[in-house]
Amino acid sequence: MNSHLILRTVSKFLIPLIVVYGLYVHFHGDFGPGGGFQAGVIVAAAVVLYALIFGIDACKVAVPPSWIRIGMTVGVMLFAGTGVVTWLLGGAFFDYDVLKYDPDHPAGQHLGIICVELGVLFTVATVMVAIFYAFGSRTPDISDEDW
Amino acid sequence: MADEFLLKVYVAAAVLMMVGMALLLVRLIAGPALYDRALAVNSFGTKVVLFLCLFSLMNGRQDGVDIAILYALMNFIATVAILKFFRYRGLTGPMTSLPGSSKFDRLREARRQKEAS
Amino acid sequence: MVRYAIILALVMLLYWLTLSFYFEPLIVGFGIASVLFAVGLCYRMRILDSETVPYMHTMTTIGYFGWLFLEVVKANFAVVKAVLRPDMEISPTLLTVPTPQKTDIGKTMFANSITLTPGTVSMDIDDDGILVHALLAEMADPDDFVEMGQRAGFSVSEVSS
Amino acid sequence: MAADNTHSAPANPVDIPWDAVLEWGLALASTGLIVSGAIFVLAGALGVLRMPDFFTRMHAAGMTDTLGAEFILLGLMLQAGFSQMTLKLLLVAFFLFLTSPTATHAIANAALKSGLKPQLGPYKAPELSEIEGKTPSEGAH
Repeated sequence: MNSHLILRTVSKFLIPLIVVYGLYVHFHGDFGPGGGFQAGVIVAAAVVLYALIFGIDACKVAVPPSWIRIGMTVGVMLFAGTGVVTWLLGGAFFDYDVLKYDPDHPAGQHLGIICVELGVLFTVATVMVAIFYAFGSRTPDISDEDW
Repeated sequence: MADEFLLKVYVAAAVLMMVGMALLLVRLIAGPALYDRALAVNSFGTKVVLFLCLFSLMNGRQDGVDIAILYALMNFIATVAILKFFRYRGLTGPMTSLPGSSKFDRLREARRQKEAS
Repeated sequence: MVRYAIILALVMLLYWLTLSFYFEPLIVGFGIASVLFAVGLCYRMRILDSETVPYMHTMTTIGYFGWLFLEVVKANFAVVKAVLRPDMEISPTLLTVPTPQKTDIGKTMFANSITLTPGTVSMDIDDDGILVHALLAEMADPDDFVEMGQRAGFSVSEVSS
Repeated sequence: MAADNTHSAPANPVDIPWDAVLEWGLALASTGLIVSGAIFVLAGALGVLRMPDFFTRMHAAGMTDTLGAEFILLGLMLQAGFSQMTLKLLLVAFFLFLTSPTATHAIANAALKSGLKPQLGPYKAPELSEIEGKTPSEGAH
């Protein structure tokens, strides 16, 4: 029997809770503290917890590095693409009102912010996991006596 | 009336907790072993969670409780990461293996070996 | 596994609604999307099993937590007394407690209950049982842990996974 | 409020302000819980500071994590009433209940595996006069 049994059980229980919490923080950027950046870090933290417990190889099977690359690109493209779309529609860069004009209700603002924040979420979450993969894959080059 | 009284109670509890946090900081700096420091950081995190809850009730806003939930979770991950790093000298190795070996798993295992080769 | 995925999705949706409390269709839609993402990630991670989704035992677990809380309150005063006494009479002791539980989650529940009770900390778990560090010598009696072990096992129904 | 339903009593001599009584009762109950929780937290921190070795400090820290935290959160829940805040505080309490013993177990396990030997047997805090004669490093351990 493995002596990390307790850590394993509790971490497995916590991973879905952390992911849902991160996305809650993302989608409630309007009403409370939150937004794409924080949410991305929290979602990445769930993946990092998985990698800590089950090893980085298992984590690379679950969240492949190719997905990470695609996620980074899609995030940046969503972010910049929102700006380009507003620009093409005749407004300034990131002029969200052009997306859906409504004099009473800032619907265009909401739509634009949702798109931009989704881009930030994708980019931050995947970049965080990518940094973890990059740093975690390094073998320690300091010998034990130097600590 | 009762609200003013409770505000005083909250402030008193917050001050008591801050004294506790200061004591823990002493242990954090003085602690002879690494594990004393890890313990002090973990306990400090618990106090931060309680402090955030007190603070948000004092203000009547919910933001603090949100951050408190997050802090409780992140505190756990941070402790696990620190301990794993100093025990295995790295964050990559598996601490335990995944259970189960269904057909799906075998397919994935084959794919991973193909990627590795 | 499908059963676990469905239960996990329902519980996560409840959790989202608890956190959010906005019942507009857009926000609830976002919630459903998040829940599906989380369940999908768990599926990719191969952790959709009875340890990730122990929500079938919620009622017995709540009852057990109530009993445990009383035990914690009782044990706390001894520790507070030991900590605050000027001469601080303590006698740290090591002992091994057998684990009668069958499932890993039952063992986890038992070990965490031992840690939660002040004065005893579970230090290591292996085939022999749980290595417990007790602060006071009178807490280091393996017979005292038998009832807690039975209740912990009962609280997760001890259905083999 | 209760007095309004009893039509047999024509005039109520002492009008008990039930709202204020309830409010103050809740306030006092939560005061007791919060203050005792804060005292437990403080005692735990003090224990972490003055216990002799690592494994005994762990017990003091665990005390803070359990009873101090739960008492404070219970007191706050009484104040929050039936609202979303109570549910969120319950979540905080649940996560602390779950993660803090696990973290304590992980630290203890890592310390044990790294070769830190627990100091066993009866122990008494040295007298103040004994400490003064020693060097500070001996006293701190």
